[in-house]
Amino acid sequence: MTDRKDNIQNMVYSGRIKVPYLWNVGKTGSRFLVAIRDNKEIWGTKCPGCGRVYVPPVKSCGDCFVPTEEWVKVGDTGVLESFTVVHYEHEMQPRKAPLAYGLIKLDGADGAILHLIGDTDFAKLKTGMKVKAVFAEKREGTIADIKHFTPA
Amino acid sequence: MNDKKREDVELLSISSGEASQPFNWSVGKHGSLFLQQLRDSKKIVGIKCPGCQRVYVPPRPVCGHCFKGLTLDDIIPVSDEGTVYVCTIVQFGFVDPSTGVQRPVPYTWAFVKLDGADTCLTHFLDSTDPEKVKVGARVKAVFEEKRTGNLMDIKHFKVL
Amino acid sequence: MSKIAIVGVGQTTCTRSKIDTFEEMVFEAASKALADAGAEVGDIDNVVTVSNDFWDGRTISSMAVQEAAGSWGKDVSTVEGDGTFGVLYGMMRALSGSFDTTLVVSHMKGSESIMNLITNAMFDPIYQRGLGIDATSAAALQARCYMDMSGATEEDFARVSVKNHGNAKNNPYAQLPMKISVGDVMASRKIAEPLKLFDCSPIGDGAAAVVLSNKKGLKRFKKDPVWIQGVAHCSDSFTLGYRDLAKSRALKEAARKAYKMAGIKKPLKDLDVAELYDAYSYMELMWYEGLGFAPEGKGYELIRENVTGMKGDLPVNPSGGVISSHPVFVAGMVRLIEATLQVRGEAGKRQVKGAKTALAHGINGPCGQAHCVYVVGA
Amino acid sequence: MGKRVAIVGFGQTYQRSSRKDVNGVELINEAVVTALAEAELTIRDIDAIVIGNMDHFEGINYVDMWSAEGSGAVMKPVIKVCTGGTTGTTVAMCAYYHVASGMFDRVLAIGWEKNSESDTTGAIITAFHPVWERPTLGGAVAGLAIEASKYMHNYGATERDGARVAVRERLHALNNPYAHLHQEWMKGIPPEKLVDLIVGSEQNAMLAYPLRMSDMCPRTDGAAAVIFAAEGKAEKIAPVPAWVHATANRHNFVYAGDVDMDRNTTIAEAAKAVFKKAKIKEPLKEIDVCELYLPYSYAGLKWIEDIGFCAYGEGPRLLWDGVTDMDGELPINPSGGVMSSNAIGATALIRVGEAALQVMGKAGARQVKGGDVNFAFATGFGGCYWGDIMLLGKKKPA
Repeated sequence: MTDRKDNIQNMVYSGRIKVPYLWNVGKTGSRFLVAIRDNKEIWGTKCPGCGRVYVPPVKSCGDCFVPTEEWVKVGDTGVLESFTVVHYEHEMQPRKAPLAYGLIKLDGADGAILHLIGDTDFAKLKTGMKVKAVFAEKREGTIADIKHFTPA
Repeated sequence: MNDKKREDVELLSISSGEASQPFNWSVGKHGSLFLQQLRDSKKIVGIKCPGCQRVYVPPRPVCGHCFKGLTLDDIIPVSDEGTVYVCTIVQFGFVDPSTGVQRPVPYTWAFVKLDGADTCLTHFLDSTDPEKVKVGARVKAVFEEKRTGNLMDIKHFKVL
Repeated sequence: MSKIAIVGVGQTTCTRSKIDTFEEMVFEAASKALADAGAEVGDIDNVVTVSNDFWDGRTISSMAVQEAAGSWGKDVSTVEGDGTFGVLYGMMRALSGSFDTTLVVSHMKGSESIMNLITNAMFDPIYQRGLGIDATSAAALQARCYMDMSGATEEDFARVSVKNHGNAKNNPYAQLPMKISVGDVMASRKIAEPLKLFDCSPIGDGAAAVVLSNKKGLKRFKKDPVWIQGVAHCSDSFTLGYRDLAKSRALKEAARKAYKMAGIKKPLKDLDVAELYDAYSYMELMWYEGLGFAPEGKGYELIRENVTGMKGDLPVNPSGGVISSHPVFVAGMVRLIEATLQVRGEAGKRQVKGAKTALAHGINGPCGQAHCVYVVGA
Repeated sequence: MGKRVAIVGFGQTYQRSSRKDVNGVELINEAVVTALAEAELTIRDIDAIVIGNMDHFEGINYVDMWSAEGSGAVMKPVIKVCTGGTTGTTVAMCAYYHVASGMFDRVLAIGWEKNSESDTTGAIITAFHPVWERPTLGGAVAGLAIEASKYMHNYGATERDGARVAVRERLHALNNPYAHLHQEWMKGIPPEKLVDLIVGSEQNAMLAYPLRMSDMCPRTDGAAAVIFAAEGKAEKIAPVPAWVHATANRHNFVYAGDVDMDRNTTIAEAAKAVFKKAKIKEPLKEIDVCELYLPYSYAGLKWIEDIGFCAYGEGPRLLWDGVTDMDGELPINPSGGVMSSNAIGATALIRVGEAALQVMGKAGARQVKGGDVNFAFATGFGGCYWGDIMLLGKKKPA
């Protein structure tokens, strides 16, 4: 078989994994998403231990390990704690590059929420600047019901 | 949000939609030689471990029993006829993870021990007749007319 | 606690795209590690493999490599995390009394998948994934948090890239040896601001293996042992906005425990060389601080003053680091292998003269959520 | 060298077909909080965490990182171990070695799965080789059906024999509030009659000959957590700790077509290793109860032969003689087993946890032998016909 062996070309098998998923949001997260969808309101949960307000809400505090049952309404404005302008494109991205992500600490929350930044000149973005949530016209109970955040 | 509304909150879920992960798996030289033999000359090859003498189909680069690397020189032809070691008729529907859609059923899935091999090739049989597809049945490979260098260049194994 | 020795190490070259299958890469690395130890597979009592289902495109990714890892008829397990975590588990098994020797292997073929899609799946499917975030865009957010906290500049990040790519020229296994300038890095293509092309590691293909032994097993091997004097791992919280991205408290904790075990008091003085997981240039500066090489917010001083250069007080990543070759999940194990070679005096052109005590570091999760720190010595 | 290790706590969620009310992290937290409460510990008492699942079942990569806030891993050492169906026992073994190594005193092992969130068969197929196996494989059902047909061919076992195993599992599940399947209608009907009803039932669809719906495990959402502790600590936490006497596994096969379908060689080899370590000569006599990972009915006939509870081909006799029923000499799966609940990443860990409950005398309505359990034997199954075993006992190991 030597002849065959010498001109053996390595083959590449192109395939994919496509398993359909339907992730349960759970009761806590559903309340959060429903409030955005139905009332354009952003709610978080407050930890009875450390007192931190979590947005998106958590059912229990990862640091104190106690249930967080108290609901707190937070603002739809906040401070841009960090941001990046992404220049590459991949199919999982919801919009064309360049696109910007930000970590936004909403007024009344103790940590930041990750989201897109839009409707602005990315060159003008600065950490510490005030930003405001822009809600999507058509809201379907996903994190995309907040279209993005934009300088306030 | 009043308390009542909180209690009977609608439970949402998030869909992965059309998301999938594409891969380009390297078949490796051993496997490539097997697939090229199928495609170019409708022949099936295995690989014989010089240590334990086992003949593996499909050929692979390592013999696990001997922890020995196998070279392309160890590749030998095996027959396109063999015996059904085990088989079953799949009758329930499920999503094929390679396509994301339901795979057609029923179909017969069999471990075929080709003459000259010590391990089995897993493949389809041509029949779903419980009287014909059973342990010990003799089968022969049926090759596709148009072959692309894929395991499915063997259309199925025909029960003799 | 009694000690575990590294008695054999093996690594494949790291390249962008290998023909070899997972099996072939693992067999190469495992065979090299056994040969390095002067041992046969029969001298191995149990095996730990390291891989990841998403990266390999295979659920139970370890199934592909059992035979190549020499695990036939042996007790075996699989860690899905950086190779440093795999070695840690292999070490536990050799300490348990059930086994005297462990072979740990890890493999990665980043070239077969799309890194951004795979790492997007590392984020929460309800609140984060749909936004299209991935390892690089998340890292960029962290880089900016770190700059704000420390005053480090993009030029400082560039200096790390210049140093490590330069060091890689002395490492035959490295994927991307380059002689570049700070200007080259600054001028390289914008990826995710503030990160540019040369701030990011090249995802590649590679495999590595390590042979571990307790005192009882040592007589089976010809190689002089390199002892694991200290090791510890720790994870921070997951949610980016609720983790202090600018400071790695998890690394501080892991380092504290590892140093305590190893009796390291002043890391900058007591250590002779360090191999860190710099998946992105800025990370190396953050890890300096987490590992106590520099005070919080002052990591950039070490790179500006060339303290971590080959001729500095504490050379960091003589191998070129992860920014020069990044087979994910393998990269941390390679850090440990490089640290071992340094202590043995077998690091060739990248050898730090007279290195006796070396540190190796691995990370796991987005923005270095979890860390594993090793101190090894002869 | 090496510390003695015992299980001191076990917590599980109620195993259900779908838990829409919680996401994965919250489900994991439920099990962890339950286990801690059971052992009267807080998360601060835990030195390290081990977690596992099957990545493509929930489409969650890096589960150890993603779940940190729910698992209790924040600012703690955490490791992810995954080996498919055996993940649960793999997690348990990893936690065991954490403690046995002397590096950690109290370690939390977590397994979980939300099968309701995807197509389980589709996800299982991705465990096999993309070029050689995925195009034709019919998931676990087909992969097990071939073994069943081979066993029937070799030993003349019948569909009634298989059904007898299913009947035992479902009857036992009625005693377990955590079990997913509760087939109340079976209550009070003798096993022989139930077998007739099941084998003759029109609704009992054929999935892949010889396996019908009744021969398979369900798809389940659930999580479980087990706490391992070192000698010296364990006795203080639990009045009756379940000591780990031996554990072993074999994950030999890489290619499905290589698997020996005549005998389950991996579980047989692992059993030999475990019995040797624990000096067990007559398994049927010396072992008091089993929690076996039996994903489908015929495994309950064949694998008990491979483990060494009886000679080849004698499995059916053990079943029909009632030896493996609650009041038999060797009760198997008092919990109802995998055929009554299968949250895959949690399943094998639940076997270990249930075995521990039997030793600790805390199994409630499913407790066997009035709590007089010296040895409990738990197994895991998965991958390419891989086998895992953990043997627990009431006495401290020598």
